[in-house]
Amino acid sequence: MNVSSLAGLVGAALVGLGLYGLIVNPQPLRKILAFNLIGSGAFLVFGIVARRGAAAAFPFDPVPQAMVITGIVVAFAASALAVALILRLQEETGKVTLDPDVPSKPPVTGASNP
Amino acid sequence: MNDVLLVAAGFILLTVAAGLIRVLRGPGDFDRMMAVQLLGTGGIASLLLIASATTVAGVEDVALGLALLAAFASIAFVNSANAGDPKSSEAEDG
Amino acid sequence: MSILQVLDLGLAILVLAVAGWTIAARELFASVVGYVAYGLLLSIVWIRLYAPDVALTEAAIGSGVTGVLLVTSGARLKRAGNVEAAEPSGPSQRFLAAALAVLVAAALATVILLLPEPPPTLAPEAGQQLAATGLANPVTAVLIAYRSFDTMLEKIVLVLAVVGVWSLAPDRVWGGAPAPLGRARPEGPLLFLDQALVPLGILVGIHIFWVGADEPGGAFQGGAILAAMWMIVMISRLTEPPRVGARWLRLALVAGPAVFLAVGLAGPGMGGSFFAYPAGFAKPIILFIEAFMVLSIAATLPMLVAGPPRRSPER
Amino acid sequence: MSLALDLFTLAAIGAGAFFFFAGTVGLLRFPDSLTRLHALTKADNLGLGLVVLGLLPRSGSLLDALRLIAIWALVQLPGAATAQLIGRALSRRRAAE
Repeated sequence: MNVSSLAGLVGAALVGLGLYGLIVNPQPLRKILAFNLIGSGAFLVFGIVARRGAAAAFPFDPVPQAMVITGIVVAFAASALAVALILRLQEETGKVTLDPDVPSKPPVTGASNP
Repeated sequence: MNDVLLVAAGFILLTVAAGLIRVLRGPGDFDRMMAVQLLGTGGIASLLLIASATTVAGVEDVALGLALLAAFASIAFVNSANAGDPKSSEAEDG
Repeated sequence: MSILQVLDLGLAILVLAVAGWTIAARELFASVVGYVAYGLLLSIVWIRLYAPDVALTEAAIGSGVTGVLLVTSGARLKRAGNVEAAEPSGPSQRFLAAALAVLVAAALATVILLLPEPPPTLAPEAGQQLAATGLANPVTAVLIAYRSFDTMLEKIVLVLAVVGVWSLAPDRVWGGAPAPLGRARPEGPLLFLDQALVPLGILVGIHIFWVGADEPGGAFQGGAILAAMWMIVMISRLTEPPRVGARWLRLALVAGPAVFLAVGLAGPGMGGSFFAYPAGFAKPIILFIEAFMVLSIAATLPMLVAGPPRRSPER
Repeated sequence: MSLALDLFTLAAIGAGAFFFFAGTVGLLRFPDSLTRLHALTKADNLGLGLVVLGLLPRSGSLLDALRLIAIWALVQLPGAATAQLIGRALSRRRAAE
């Protein structure tokens, strides 16, 4: 087995691990972390496509690599937005889940709108 | 010669990764951080060794960036790690 | 089996083991520590795939800044205290989730093993025009020249993310500053780092942006390093996150995409079509765009980590 | 000449790998956080330093060699500072107990 299919299989396994964590873990920040694992698994798959596309004196195909670079930045932006939403939800309701069975509490801090 | 460098890289990576057992066992946040700091330094060392053996261009700059970012992560961790000291865990203003 | 293959296999097992730990750990902090270690290992994997540009981006943004975002917000959540989360999943739900995960991973693995042979590639096309851009790093050429429209839209996504985060602020603190990143009391060693490490780090960030034209590096990586340096200074409380209403901050945030778009719109006049760079001047124009992108990234990432404004602007 | 340089590279990298090994053993076996910190700082400093020293003869130009040394120096600054911060926090906790 060569390095690119090995890395691709690692990417596939990472997507699986992340998906499991995303579904099972109740803490929202941990869900974001799991989501980032899925992301990096997908990026690795892109990485092997880039490596396999080595041609014309380049040891890699630069197009998928450039897409991974933009992808990493966008994934971070999405994580930051999700974190901000969680903190705001917690501020408003005192809980960090959308599960209706968990009773919501009055705001803990005074920072919310009247 | 290149094979020797790769063996050294693998050995260093394996040892510092064994140190990650501290991340599993803790007990404190600081013990976990130390293991990651060791992994960061060892990772930079093995990166340099692998790059020297397989001739990937420009890896020194990657190592330079890694050194800075590993530092950044440790500083942020010390900042939010739980030292069990009530005075330094800051009261946030809302 | 050669030594390199053993090394690759060991690296793969390590990456998976650390990834498993970030999912399995009980506490958030332990899990995030694992995630940063995972990012470091993944950078080595990227070097093995001959992708040093990606290795640097992954280390900088994928693992470093994301890890800091998560520990910082974890500390904020904890401080607010008494957080109710949903119940942990029961055994049957866990089993179903595991089955689904295995199914998805297996499908993906099959696709990877059945990838077409010979592999499709755009590398020759990218290489052909490389001389016309005056760059030697093909990844930078793809980002700023061939797929420039994508990269510009991606910068706009970053601005939209900042707008989204800021819009979560209550009305009465609009225009104020986000909560500080550090503890109340500055500590000596942190001040030492501000004086010794941060100036060096700024130099390294600019260096990585500058060599990005010809070697691994570029605007994203250099900007992320500058962002990390700014955050170190904020953590040591030598400076505070700026008011979100500050004019200089808003200019810095939009400078990258605005300059990029302006150059693109000037394309029909200079080179013949939208986003065409005039022959002979491509490299200076690309570096000009990238310089503003570095500025925007260095301003955007810390503001995303700092979160929405929390202090009223009068204070 | 090149044989001597190769031997030097081998010796330095071997010594560096030994320090990483020793640091890891210390991190895993020492009884409390402060002694573990002691083990970590030695491995951090000498391990990477010796590996860099061993790679110096293999670097193509003076600039590359300087860059290697800069990497080592750049790791030392935050290494020293975080060790200080961790040590202080640990001793504060010890005093509080």
